[in-house]
Amino acid sequence: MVTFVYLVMYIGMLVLISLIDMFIWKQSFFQVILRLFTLDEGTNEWLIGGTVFIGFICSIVIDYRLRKNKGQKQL
Amino acid sequence: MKQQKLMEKLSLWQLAVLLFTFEIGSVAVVGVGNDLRQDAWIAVAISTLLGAGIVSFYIMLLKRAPGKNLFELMTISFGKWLGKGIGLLYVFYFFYIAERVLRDFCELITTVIFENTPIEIISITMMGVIAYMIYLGLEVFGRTGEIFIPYVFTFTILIGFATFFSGEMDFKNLLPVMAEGSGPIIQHIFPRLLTFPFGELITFMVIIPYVTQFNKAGKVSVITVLVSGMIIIYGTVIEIVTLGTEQLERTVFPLLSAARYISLLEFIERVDLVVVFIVMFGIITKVSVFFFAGLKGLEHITNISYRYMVLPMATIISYGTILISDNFAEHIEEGIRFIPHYMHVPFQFILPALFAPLLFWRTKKQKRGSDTNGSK
Amino acid sequence: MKKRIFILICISSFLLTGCWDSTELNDVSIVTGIAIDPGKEKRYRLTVGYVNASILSPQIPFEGAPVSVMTLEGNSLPEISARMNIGVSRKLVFSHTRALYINEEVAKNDGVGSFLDSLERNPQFRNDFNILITKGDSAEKFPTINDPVERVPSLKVQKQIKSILKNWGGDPRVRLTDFIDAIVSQGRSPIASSVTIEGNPEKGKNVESNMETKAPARILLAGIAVFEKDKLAGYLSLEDTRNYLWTQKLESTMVTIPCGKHGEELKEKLYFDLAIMNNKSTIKTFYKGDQPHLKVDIYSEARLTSMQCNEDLSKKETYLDLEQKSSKYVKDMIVATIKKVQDEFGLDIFGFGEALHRQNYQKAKEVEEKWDEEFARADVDVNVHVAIRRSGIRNKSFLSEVPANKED
Amino acid sequence: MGLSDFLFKRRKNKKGDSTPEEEIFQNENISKEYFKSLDKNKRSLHELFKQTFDFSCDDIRLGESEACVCYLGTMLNIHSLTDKVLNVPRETSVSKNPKNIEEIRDRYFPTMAFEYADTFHKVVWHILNGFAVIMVDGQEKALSLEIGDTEKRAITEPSTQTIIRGPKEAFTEDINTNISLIRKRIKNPYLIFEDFYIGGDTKTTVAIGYVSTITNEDILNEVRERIEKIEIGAVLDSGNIEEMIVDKSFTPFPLVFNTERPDSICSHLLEGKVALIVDGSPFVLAVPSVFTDFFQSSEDYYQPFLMPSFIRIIRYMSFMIALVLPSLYVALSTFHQELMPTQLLISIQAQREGVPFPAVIEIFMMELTFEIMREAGVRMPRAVGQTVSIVGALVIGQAAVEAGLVSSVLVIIVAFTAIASFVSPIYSFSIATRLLRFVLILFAAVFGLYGVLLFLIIMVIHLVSLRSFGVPYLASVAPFKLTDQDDVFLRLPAWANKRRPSYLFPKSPVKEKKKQKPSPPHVQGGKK
Repeated sequence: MVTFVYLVMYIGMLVLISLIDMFIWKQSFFQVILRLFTLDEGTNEWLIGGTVFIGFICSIVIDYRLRKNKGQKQL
Repeated sequence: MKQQKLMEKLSLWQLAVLLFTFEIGSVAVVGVGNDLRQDAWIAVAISTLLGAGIVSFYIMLLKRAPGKNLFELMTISFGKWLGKGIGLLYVFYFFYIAERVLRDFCELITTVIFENTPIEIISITMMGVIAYMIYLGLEVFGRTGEIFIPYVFTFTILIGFATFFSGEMDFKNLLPVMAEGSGPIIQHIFPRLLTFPFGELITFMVIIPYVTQFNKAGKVSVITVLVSGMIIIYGTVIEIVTLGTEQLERTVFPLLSAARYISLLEFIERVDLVVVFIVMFGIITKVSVFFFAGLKGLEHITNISYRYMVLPMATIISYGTILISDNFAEHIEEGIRFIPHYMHVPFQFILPALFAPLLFWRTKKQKRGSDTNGSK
Repeated sequence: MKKRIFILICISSFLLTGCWDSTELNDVSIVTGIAIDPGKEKRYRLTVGYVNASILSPQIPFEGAPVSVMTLEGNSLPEISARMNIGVSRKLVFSHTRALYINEEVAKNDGVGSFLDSLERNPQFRNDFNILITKGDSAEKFPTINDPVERVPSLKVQKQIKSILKNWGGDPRVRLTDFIDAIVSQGRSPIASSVTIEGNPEKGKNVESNMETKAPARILLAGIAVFEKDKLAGYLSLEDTRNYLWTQKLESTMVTIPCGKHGEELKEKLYFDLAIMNNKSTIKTFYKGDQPHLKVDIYSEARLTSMQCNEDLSKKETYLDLEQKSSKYVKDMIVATIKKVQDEFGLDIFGFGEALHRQNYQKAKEVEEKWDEEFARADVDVNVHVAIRRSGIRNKSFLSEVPANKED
Repeated sequence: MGLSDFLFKRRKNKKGDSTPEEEIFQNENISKEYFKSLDKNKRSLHELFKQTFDFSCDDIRLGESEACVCYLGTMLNIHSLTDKVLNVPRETSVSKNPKNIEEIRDRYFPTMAFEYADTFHKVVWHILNGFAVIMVDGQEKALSLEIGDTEKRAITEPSTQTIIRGPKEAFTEDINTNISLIRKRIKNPYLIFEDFYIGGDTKTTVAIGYVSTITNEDILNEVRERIEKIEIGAVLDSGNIEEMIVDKSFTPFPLVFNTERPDSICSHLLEGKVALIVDGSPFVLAVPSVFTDFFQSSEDYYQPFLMPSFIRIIRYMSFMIALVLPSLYVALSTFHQELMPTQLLISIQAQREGVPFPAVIEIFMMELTFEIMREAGVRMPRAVGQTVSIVGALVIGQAAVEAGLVSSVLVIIVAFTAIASFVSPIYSFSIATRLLRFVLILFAAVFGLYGVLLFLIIMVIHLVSLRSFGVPYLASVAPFKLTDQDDVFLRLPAWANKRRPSYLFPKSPVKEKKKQKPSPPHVQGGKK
């Protein structure tokens, strides 16, 4: 469930940011998405990408543990 | 004394502290009403009064169903699914504003203090601290505020005195008063000034229900808004009289620029650090409030304790902080052209105004129901 | 568990990151003076004077130059300063710059605007350095003139300016932001302080010059440099600087006033001195019909410090009389300065335009574009009131008791 | 804090009409009467002292009559009690029955100092004062015999928490001695000591002490619960217990107050805290303890209030200095040269000239050296200890500077930090600063001042999340309580400090009801 929420929030956030970018830069949706996802070489954007990925892993782990706890309770 | 662990309660004083820091937090970074030059403080004063009105409107909504937060109110008035859907929109809104606020701070740090440090690092570390705090709960958040408020408050006040005694203030800069008439002021107040430090208080609709003495919360928040409004006016006046109108228009971080004028006793000079501290704590409070509000929304929607979602969501916010804009100009432009009109106004005014009558209607029915139950 | 993950993230982020902005103190040179000259090939010729800290250490008495200087040509300041390391071993830190010397050639021909922007933009630069226009010698010589007391030249200049500002008022108290504000403002023309070298700059360069009791070269303050927008228009003398400051914000000064009635020539040239301690001046600008009026109200408190005239200071009438004399005298001085500025430059360095802007916004908007002409033709009205409070630890001067003096 | 309360009670006693033994029971509903029936008296005594483990009531026979000897085992010398009181009746077997208590005394205890107690209150008072009270069935008075002090290791001056003015006694290793030291100061029947035997192998006596009319029940139950839960093999010092009962052990801050000073423990007891006395340890614990406790020395209450208030502020300041000074140096000198005044910067630079290490390494080295020297100085035999300080001061300090390995500013900073870190009156608190300092230096080395601020904020978040026996660690500051501020950053005069700290939820929150602000005597009409 946490993973699901994570994905919803992630995609939602992306859509929101790109909508705003579309408004500001007067570009099409795909242009904006492309711009958001190109990692500019030499910058430290990978850091932030890595963080988000860690967040994703975390949410999976949390989900797993939640499920395990639930199972234990039922037993 | 009861052994309540991780209690989700705030005292009135803690609420006041959070409100206060929330209000002056990002105002300390970017300043308000810089475009209005010497009349900025008038606009702030007017919008403080209006802001107090807005807050009492929010409180009034909350009072309809005591103990229920914004999201629960929405479920009450819109029904389960629609309420949750709109709640999700609010979550997006809160997270997005959190990202913007954090971005303000990151920009400050990377332009003024660390010119070579990647902005991502600042964002990640700040978000780390915030996530840690929120994970420990609302109570810890409130107490942290209590610890820092004396410093934030005294430093803010002292900056004014120090610049004054450094002889850098020129009160003539406040003149002429309202040279261009009231037109620009009114245009500035709505939507920008009203939404930026004051309308954002809608997040407190998620926090106020957790206050121990809920019935007094309204009064306390209105008073706090007025007090913080006064401090904002104070700060704005410092900025105007120290920097002068010409500079105020050009400067990116006005309070910081003003504090750089301080030079006392040949030794107390270069006190940028103090401003950075005020700003830092203000930002942490502000982002935390938005973050917490968003998390509570998610909790309401998914029925999972928000503690489980702190870490993943924190990474998303620190990610968004970087992603929302490529450069500072874009960030500012979004802040002026897009955010107030298309985000603040709908979420702060239109939606609440929309569900207010619904809420009244539903709670009326409920209240009647509960009354009859009580009589039985 | 989750906290452990969190801590892990924190630690890993530490390990991943370096220390981008850290520089050891051993790897920096503190720049205290910057000099800008016109370049021969490129646009500017930049000279930086940076401190040789080990010489200044109290523990190691080591004879050597307290500052070192490097000169380079280039088209913009950031570019040159970044390139300085072709000859300088350490990273230059500009945050402690104390003096910016601008060659008058640059100021006159090129204008200063183009490089002031980079100074204002850079957070490294504080607002506490002095902008100095160098008269006569080229700017690059200024950061090199040694001084035996204050061993870092630019620090010496700054202290000197601070002192004179406090005691006499020979510096217009203009810092970077004030200067830029004045450039932008319609109602005020920018000014800066100007400096000259007295003596032989070549000799002053040598550290040996510190051995001499009379320094072979010295940096002197030389009044105000007046700018039209960002270009140098001319100079005002030190006296005028003081008078200018009197209309703005004067801390204290000393005036010498002739004893006789104004204009009246005495046989002997006798004077009395006033130490002005407390000052308040207000500037007003208004229109009478179409004629602009400039009005300055000055209220000064003074202390009598010397008395050559033959008057009895124990009487209150004497005070009144002296007050009138000195008010008149000061008034004439200030009026003369304002008139001089009006006639010579036609540039409003006093901020009368800003005063009008504050006091009559509509009118100011009207005349904004041609304010300098308006300023030049304006009537000047200065009101001075000097209040003499006390006269030191004696009242009557012993001179009045000297028996040879028959007139008494 | 409670000490002023303690002092005040005595003063009031002197001038009041009531006797001290009546004072104790002023507001309590214990019968004043001394009954003729021994059983009744015994029952009410047991009722009063039921929880206290050191109270005993031994039945004896004095001739024909039933009697019992009641005493607090910790307050008197058990051997002489046995010799002189418990054994006496058996040796002298006289057939004639003594009629009244005077005769009993004459017969059985002719050589001992005595007093008669004709009220129940007096009985209790005598017991509390270390008398053995003999109650004989059918008599109107009880006989109190002075037995004499316990034999014990000589009570010495405290070695860790020395003060200039105030009591100079310290706890010893013997639990009975320690209890008697406390009992001597608090003559209150509601001061209760309960005993536990902890340690699978050692079975160490652990006593919890509290004043039952003040201490909150919830806190007490929590303490009992936690102590009962302990299952470790050996308890050799109160430190062993401390680690087992804290709310959170992953923290550098001490969550339990420990002290060698009986007066300090007494003041804590009178505030409503619980004392933990472990047999074999001269360090007595007090729980729950809060952050601000560690900045209060008991001497604060023995001096006129102005100076202690100032000293307290100094303590808080030196805590901050000890924590951040080295990291500030690192941050300022490597990141923010622009934030230092020019002259200072130049002189620091001049001193650092020729130092081969980066500032971080330099300061780490020196701090580590200091810690090593400190540790060596503590562990070494006293005679060698001197050598360490000489070697430290001369070789490390001076020689290192002269050799150009470290700059002299740095030596000053390290020395100052070291001194500042020992200002806290409770030694265990300085551990926190010493430990966190290193982390802080790391943060400063990576992020400069931003890092320092970041760490301080994290530290505060951590601090506010801590709890000691359910009481927020930063209580009375966060959560903020205005009424508790009279004894936190400042020490207000004793007459102004009327309330016990509210975070302990004491049963009787008010110490002194009356206004007692001293003032010069009023002279009316200017005459007299």
